[in-house]
Amino acid sequence: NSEGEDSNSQDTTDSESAEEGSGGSSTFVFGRGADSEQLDPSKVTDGESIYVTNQIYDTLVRYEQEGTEVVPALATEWDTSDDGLEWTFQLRDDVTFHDGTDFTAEDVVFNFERWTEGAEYVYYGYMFGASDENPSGIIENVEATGDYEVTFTLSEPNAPFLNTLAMPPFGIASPDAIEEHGDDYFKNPVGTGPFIFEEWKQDDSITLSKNEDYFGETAKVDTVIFRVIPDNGARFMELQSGSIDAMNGMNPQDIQQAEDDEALQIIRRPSMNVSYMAMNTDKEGPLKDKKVRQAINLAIDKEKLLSLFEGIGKPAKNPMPPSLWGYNDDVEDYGYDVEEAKSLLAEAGYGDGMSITLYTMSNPRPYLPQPKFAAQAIQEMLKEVNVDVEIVENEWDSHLSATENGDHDMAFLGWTGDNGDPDNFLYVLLDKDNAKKGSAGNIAFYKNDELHDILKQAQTELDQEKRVGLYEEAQEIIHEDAPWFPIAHTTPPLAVKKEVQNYIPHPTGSEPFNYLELN
Amino acid sequence: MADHLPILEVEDLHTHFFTKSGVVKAVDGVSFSVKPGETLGIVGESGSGKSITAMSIMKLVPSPPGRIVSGDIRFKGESLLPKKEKEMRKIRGKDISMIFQDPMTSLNPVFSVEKQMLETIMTHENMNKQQARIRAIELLDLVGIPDAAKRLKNYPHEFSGGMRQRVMIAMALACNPKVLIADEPTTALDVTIQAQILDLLKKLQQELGMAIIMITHDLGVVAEVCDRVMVMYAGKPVEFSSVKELFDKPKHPYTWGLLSSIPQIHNRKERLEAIKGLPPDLRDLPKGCSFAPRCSHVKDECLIKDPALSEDETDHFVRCLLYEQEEKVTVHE
Amino acid sequence: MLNYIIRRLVSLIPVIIGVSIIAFSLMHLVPGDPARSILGEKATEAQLEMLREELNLNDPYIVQYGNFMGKIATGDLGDSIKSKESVASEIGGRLPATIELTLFAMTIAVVIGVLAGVIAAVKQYSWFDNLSMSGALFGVSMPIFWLGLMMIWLFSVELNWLPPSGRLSNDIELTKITNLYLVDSILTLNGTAFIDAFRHLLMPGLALATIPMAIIARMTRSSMLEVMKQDYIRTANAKGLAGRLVIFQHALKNASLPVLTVIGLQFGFLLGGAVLTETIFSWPGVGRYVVDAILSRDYPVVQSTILIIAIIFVLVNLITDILYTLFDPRIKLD
Amino acid sequence: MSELLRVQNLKKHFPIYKGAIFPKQTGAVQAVDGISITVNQGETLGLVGESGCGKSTAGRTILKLLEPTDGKIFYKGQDITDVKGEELRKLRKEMQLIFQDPYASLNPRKTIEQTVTEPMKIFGMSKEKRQQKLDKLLEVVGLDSYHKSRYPHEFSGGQRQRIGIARALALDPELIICDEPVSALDVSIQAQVINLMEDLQKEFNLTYIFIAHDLSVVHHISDRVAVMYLGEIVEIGDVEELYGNPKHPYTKALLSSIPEARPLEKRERITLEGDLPSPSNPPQGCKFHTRCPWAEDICKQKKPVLKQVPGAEHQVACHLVKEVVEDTEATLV
Amino acid sequence: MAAEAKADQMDPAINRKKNSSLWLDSLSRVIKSKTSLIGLVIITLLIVVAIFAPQIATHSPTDQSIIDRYQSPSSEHLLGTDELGRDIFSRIVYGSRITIQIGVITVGISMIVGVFLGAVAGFFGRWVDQIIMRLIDIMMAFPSILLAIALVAVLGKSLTNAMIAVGIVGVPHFARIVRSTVLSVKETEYIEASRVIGAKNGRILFSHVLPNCLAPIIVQATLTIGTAILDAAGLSFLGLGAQPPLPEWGAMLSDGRSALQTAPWVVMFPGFAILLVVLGFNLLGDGLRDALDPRLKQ
Ligand SMILES: Nc1ncnc2c1ncn2[C@@H]1O[C@H](COP(=O)(O)OP(=O)(O)OP(=O)(O)O)[C@@H](O)[C@H]1O
Ligand SMILES: Nc1ncnc2c1ncn2[C@@H]1O[C@H](COP(=O)(O)OP(=O)(O)OP(=O)(O)O)[C@@H](O)[C@H]1O
Ligand SMILES: [Mg+2]
Ligand SMILES: [Mg+2]
Repeated sequence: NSEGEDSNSQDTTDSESAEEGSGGSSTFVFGRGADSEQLDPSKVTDGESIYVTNQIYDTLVRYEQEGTEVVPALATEWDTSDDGLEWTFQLRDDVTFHDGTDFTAEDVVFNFERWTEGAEYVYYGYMFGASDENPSGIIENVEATGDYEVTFTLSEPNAPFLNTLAMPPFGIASPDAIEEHGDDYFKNPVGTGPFIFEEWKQDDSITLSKNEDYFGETAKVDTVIFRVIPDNGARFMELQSGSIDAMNGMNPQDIQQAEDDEALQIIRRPSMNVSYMAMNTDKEGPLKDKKVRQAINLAIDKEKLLSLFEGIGKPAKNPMPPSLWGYNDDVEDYGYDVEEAKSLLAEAGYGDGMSITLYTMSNPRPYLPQPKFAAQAIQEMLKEVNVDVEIVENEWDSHLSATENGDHDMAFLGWTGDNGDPDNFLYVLLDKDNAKKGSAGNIAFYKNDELHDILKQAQTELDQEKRVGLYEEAQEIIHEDAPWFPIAHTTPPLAVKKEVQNYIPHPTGSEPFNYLELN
Repeated sequence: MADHLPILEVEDLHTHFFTKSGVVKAVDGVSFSVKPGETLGIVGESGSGKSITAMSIMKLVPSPPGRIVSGDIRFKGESLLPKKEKEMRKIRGKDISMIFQDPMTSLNPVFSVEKQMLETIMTHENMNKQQARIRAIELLDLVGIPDAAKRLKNYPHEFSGGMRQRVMIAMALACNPKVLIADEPTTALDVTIQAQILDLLKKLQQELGMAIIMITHDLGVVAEVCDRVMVMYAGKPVEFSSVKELFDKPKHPYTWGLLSSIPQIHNRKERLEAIKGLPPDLRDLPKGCSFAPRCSHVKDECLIKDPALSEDETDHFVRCLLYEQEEKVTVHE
Repeated sequence: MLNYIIRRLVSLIPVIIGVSIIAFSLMHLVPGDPARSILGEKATEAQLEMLREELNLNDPYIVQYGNFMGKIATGDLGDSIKSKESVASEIGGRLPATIELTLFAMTIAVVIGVLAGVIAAVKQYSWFDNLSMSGALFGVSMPIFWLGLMMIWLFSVELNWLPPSGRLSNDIELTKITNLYLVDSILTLNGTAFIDAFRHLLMPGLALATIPMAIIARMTRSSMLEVMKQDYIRTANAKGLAGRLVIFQHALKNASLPVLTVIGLQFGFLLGGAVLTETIFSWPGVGRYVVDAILSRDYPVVQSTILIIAIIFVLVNLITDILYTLFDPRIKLD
Repeated sequence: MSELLRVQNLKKHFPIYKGAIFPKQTGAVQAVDGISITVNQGETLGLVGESGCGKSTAGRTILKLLEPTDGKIFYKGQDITDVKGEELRKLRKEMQLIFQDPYASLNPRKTIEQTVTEPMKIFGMSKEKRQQKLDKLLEVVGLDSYHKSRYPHEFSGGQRQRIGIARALALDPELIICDEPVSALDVSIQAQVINLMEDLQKEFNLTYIFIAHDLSVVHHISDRVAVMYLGEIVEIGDVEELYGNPKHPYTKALLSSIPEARPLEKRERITLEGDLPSPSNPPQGCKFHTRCPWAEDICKQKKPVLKQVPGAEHQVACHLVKEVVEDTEATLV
Repeated sequence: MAAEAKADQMDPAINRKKNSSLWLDSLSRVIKSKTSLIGLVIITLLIVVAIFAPQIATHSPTDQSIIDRYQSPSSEHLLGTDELGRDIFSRIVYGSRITIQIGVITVGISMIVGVFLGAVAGFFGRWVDQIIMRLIDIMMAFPSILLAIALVAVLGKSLTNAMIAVGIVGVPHFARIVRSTVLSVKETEYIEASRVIGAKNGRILFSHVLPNCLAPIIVQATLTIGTAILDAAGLSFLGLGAQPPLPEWGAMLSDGRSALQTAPWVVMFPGFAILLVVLGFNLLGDGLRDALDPRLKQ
């Protein structure tokens, strides 16, 4: 059934593009390490899926091109009540979905209601606090208050609400297409975005074509192909040989080579992430002791460690990136001091040494390009202070389950901001609310009531100034308690052919391709 | 006999194997000839060089490590040794054919009898497939395989041992060879089947008139089918005479030994007179006469001097010092 | 014959049931939570529990196995936990790539292996024999993942002759019929695509072929030497058949019997070796897919894929057995 | 002479199975199909017949290496058909077996000493005694005692057969079943072994069942001879009586088929047509009727039983005995 | 009679070889063959390197110098340095210990289990044989490396588990070889002979059958060490085997992979070491096969 359709569409696209190929049409091939999981953004959490859906869907509002300021998209303007509980959006009236149907307020309602239907709409649940008992979370009601007007009613004020709506998972999909394709919708995405979905070859490539009728900036390239080349080195070779135009996920050691290459340029994604080594404060063992955690912070030569990043990372001292408002630059990092570390350990009673585990993921992450090497480097450095580290390497999924479950003593992880709000870092990663075994975002299992109060207060506070103060204070507390060894804020490099112009990387990790041009 | 010229002559043939552990003198000075219509027997114990002699005639000695070192082999007066492999292939199977000891393994198990017969015929005769098939059926009839046309389609494993040997013979006769070398053709068969095959060979020779070289270790077989016989020991002929002569007046002590060590039904002995010891290692032959260490008439001289092949007036040759001395003695008298 | 094949197929049933039990239980012994891997880092415990219910992951194993087999019996391989796609269609999409790679490798291995083996045997102790058999020894000792990397380094990095990954360049258009690109390009008379697909296939194919090729060459040689000693070869020579006929018909047909068995077994090696080769050459096939699935505990995918790979392997061996009977008339079929 | 062994209507059938998963018995190879013999103390009973007629199976079944399908075995008057375990092991002391293949019958990884002393060890003989006995045995079979630390591959076939004999003698048995002990040996060596076996028989008062397909050897060594055909005994009698006055057509054919080393004696040969039928599907009636030149209707229907030939130690199983005897007496010597 | 028999001593073959046992004889044949001698030399070298690793290595195998990462071969670092600035030569030298460990343990597992199963199946036959052989069939239905991967996934990633997995995967090969050898040995006349002299099952199995299966077992073991090292390295390459900082060759290769363009030596040398060692075992295995039993062909 759907198989047949697929192969039909393959045939036509192939022959079509063959003709175009000779007629001078432009194709932009983006190489990446893994395939998308699904093309329904509301159901996925992986960056590779978002990368593609970002081209196909629009959200009500979106981030500006280079930062996380919110600008109009499907909604032209918006309004909020004084108590912050009611939000009204005016929508564009000139938008059609890729399947030809018109976009109206009812469609927005349809999408939001759909996202409350089950656990698989992960981001909705996560951002709006939905659960089994309360499937719609803090959004009490969504209503079409006009053909092109939609009103949200919240159960409590939510400072990041607007920013959240700009997140790609909340892209508006065509209700007709969702009904038509049913369970197969995720591989037949229909949105309003600058590119139209054409074809998906699992684990190989996804092809999109330009949406001529796009309401915003029409794309400059006719076709975009996302190609999967799992090995970083191989992907880079493909780029060098010219069969792809751009790639992410470089091996750090290839950066120099790319910079030396006449035909290539390195573009660095602005940093909105953090990588860290969490120390399990909840597990019986040395790491329960603050002194030990501080000692470990002191015993690792961060500068040396970062040389593994080949210049794509800056050392981190706080759990949130400096590009975000609320960053506390006054915090002074621990610095590298083996002697001090030793004496702290001795004070804590571990002068004779101790053994702990370090859990690491096997795959590179944007904020931690070669986790295995970093783990080994730390292992070696901690040997200096008599700390014996056993490295436990796991595939990404297993790493997540293991660390959320608190199996580890220490574990690598990182976070890329979703919406440009400090809450998205501090509360998610270090609040005691998120330190539940089995589903922890706070894998240090760090529980500090004082911090909790501050973060809770910041969530409902609508005054920006006050929020800044609260978050700065929070960072100081965290620094002192040292539940983490913060590693780096990276600027993940993209290697792009010189003839690609106007490739502007977005801090959230993916960007629409309608601005870029090929010479 | 119509033709007195020998069809095949072997002269002072030496075939050696150059192995890592030494030179095996498998055939070491063999001479004989056969005439058309005649059956020559070659007898000897296992390892005495009978098969290698035959393989040398076909120039099929496995090489390396084997090589014909010296001597001459002449077919119809023409030496085979200088012939190229290609020319030899024309002779093999056409002028000189061969059948082997073990009919169970001598036919290719994965091809039908038809294919194996036809390829032989078509290699040597200018026949198309149809003609060749007719010839093959004719041959199978000749060797007494009933329902030949049908059996042609069968594979070797569908035949019994005796039948397979008949197929082998049919194949060997396909191109009317002048010489047929039969290397222990009945050793692997039961007595009743052996009798069938020996009768068949005799009958065929009478009908077709080729020369047969019959290799065997069974003196009984020699007595049944051969005209003349050569006894080999350790690569050398030790006695060579007509069959009648050999059984009546065996000369060489080895031949005596052979004859008296087989139990015979018509003449039940209380005790067999065994030849003591074992055949020698061909890589390391004893000095003097090779048989000397096992000989019951050994003299000191035998351990030093290797006797030459002597001849008496009745075409009876023997390689033994006993006779060289006898002659000397007679000369003296 | 048909009877024989049916009988052999029936006798495979217990094996396949055993394989399915192993495939099923292996995955359930793996520590970790499949629900987590579906919902990802941002899911809540409640969401996870809901999903577990949905996927029947809380049922007893026996019930889960029953469901699994019941579905398989109706041809339904289930849906991938991770991608939600039906496993059948995912495997269907990747299988041609693996089949093309393994068939290509097997062809290289058989053609070169058999040829080298025959020549080496016929010219025993010649320079060719020595060279090819030393080569074969290196071949059987080869870590193919290393060989693959070295090939990439040499032919892609240093010399820039061959593409380091993928099946086809982006700018090459090819109408897919069988999804075996070489075949498709021939069917559509697409020369550029053929060359491009061939260039992509060459390195992974060679890397994968190395070990089977070496094994086949060694096997062919020793089997030929064995056969050349046989009486029937002596007979064939004594009949005056042409030398090439003796070698390529009489000897090779007999020698090919054990080689055939080895080829069947090597197919299993190829399917396994594809795991490494596909990883190194970014080949979008089943091998990489199943490893990824194992590592992310995508139960339905692993169970079905392993089952399918095992069945393919068992069937290939069945086919070699059947070929064997065709080659060797001595084997009675009933 | 006293009776040592009596076998009554002994049968051994090997079932044939079909089906890969649920094997079903579809038939049986009737290797031994009801033989009855008695063997007296100190005598040699020869057992002859063509390949596959069940000689070895009979020998092994008597030794209880194979479970008899039917029939009874009495040893020294005691029914041993169903003895098992320890009792059977004790019995082994008395009955031994010598094998055909001197190469396969010795464990290549054991020295001669180990091989020969193993049976003594099993039956708990002290080390000292074992050594003494070993030396004695080696001397008896004609091997030097310095051979004892060597391995089988360092010996020739004849020597290996001697080792096998030494092992058989180690437990001072009374009955030895010799399964073609000389068939694999060269003529000259064969005689040595036959002589040795005869000497040993005298020295230790042994009883032999001597299995062979070589009629001359059986003739030489046996006191009485039984002729087997397709699992049955067709004729049995005193050796001279049976060879001199064979009654059964099969025996006659066998005897006339032996090629004898007497070139001048031209004999009339009874040639049998065809091959041995398959023991899994033997002919009805007299099993020999398919090959018998004199077969009549009755032979196809009724199975003949062994009947006494008057005036001699001689039994034969043939419907036509009288007529046949008259017919061929003139032609057979 | 005695005189007649004693003439056998004339057999020259006997007089030439004095106190040679079958095993010594085989050994001398192994040494005489050039190829297996090379194999023996390689393996001896491996063992020597493993024993004297601290003396041979120029650096510590784990000491890092991140600043000196990816240095090309030089007199200071004979084979260059890796991603963390460790000396590749020294890591390879210490890695030989792990390689030996892998070879011995995996083959030990395969051999003990396989020989036991094969011997029991072959010797007792009937339903025991049926059950064991069906199990073996089932195991053989999986491509071995795939089964090994799945097993490691169950057991958890570690060198030990990788060795166990590879060991288990090798079981069927031993079981089959041993079973078929037992079957053929069981049918030989010397086994029948030991029945005739009253030997019991246990004695027959341990004293006659198994010693005669030893040759194929030894050959198989030698050859399997080669494949086991390859498979274990393959698992480590996929990240399923040895964990850092163990200098296991497959893992080294895997870690070096990301720098294939800039620092090919990181991949090149460990792989070459694997090739060489596996080659050594294969050479020796071939030689042993020829020496122990020329008829034994796989
Ligand atoms: N390929 C070979 N390499 C080395 N020696 C060989 C080879 N073939 C044969 N010989 C030796 O040549 C000698 C003669 O062998 P041949 O086959 O002619 O003996 P035979 O008389 O035919 O014996 P049999 O009766 O056993 O067939 C033997 O000692 C044998 O060992
Ligand atoms: N274990 C067995 N299973 C099935 N059939 C068998 C078995 N052993 C022997 N036979 C069959 O029984 C028949 C008699 O065999 P046996 O070995 O007793 O014959 P034989 O007279 O000793 O022959 P030979 O002279 O060849 O040694 C043969 O057809 C043989 O195939
Ligand atoms: Mg011969
Ligand atoms: Mg027998």
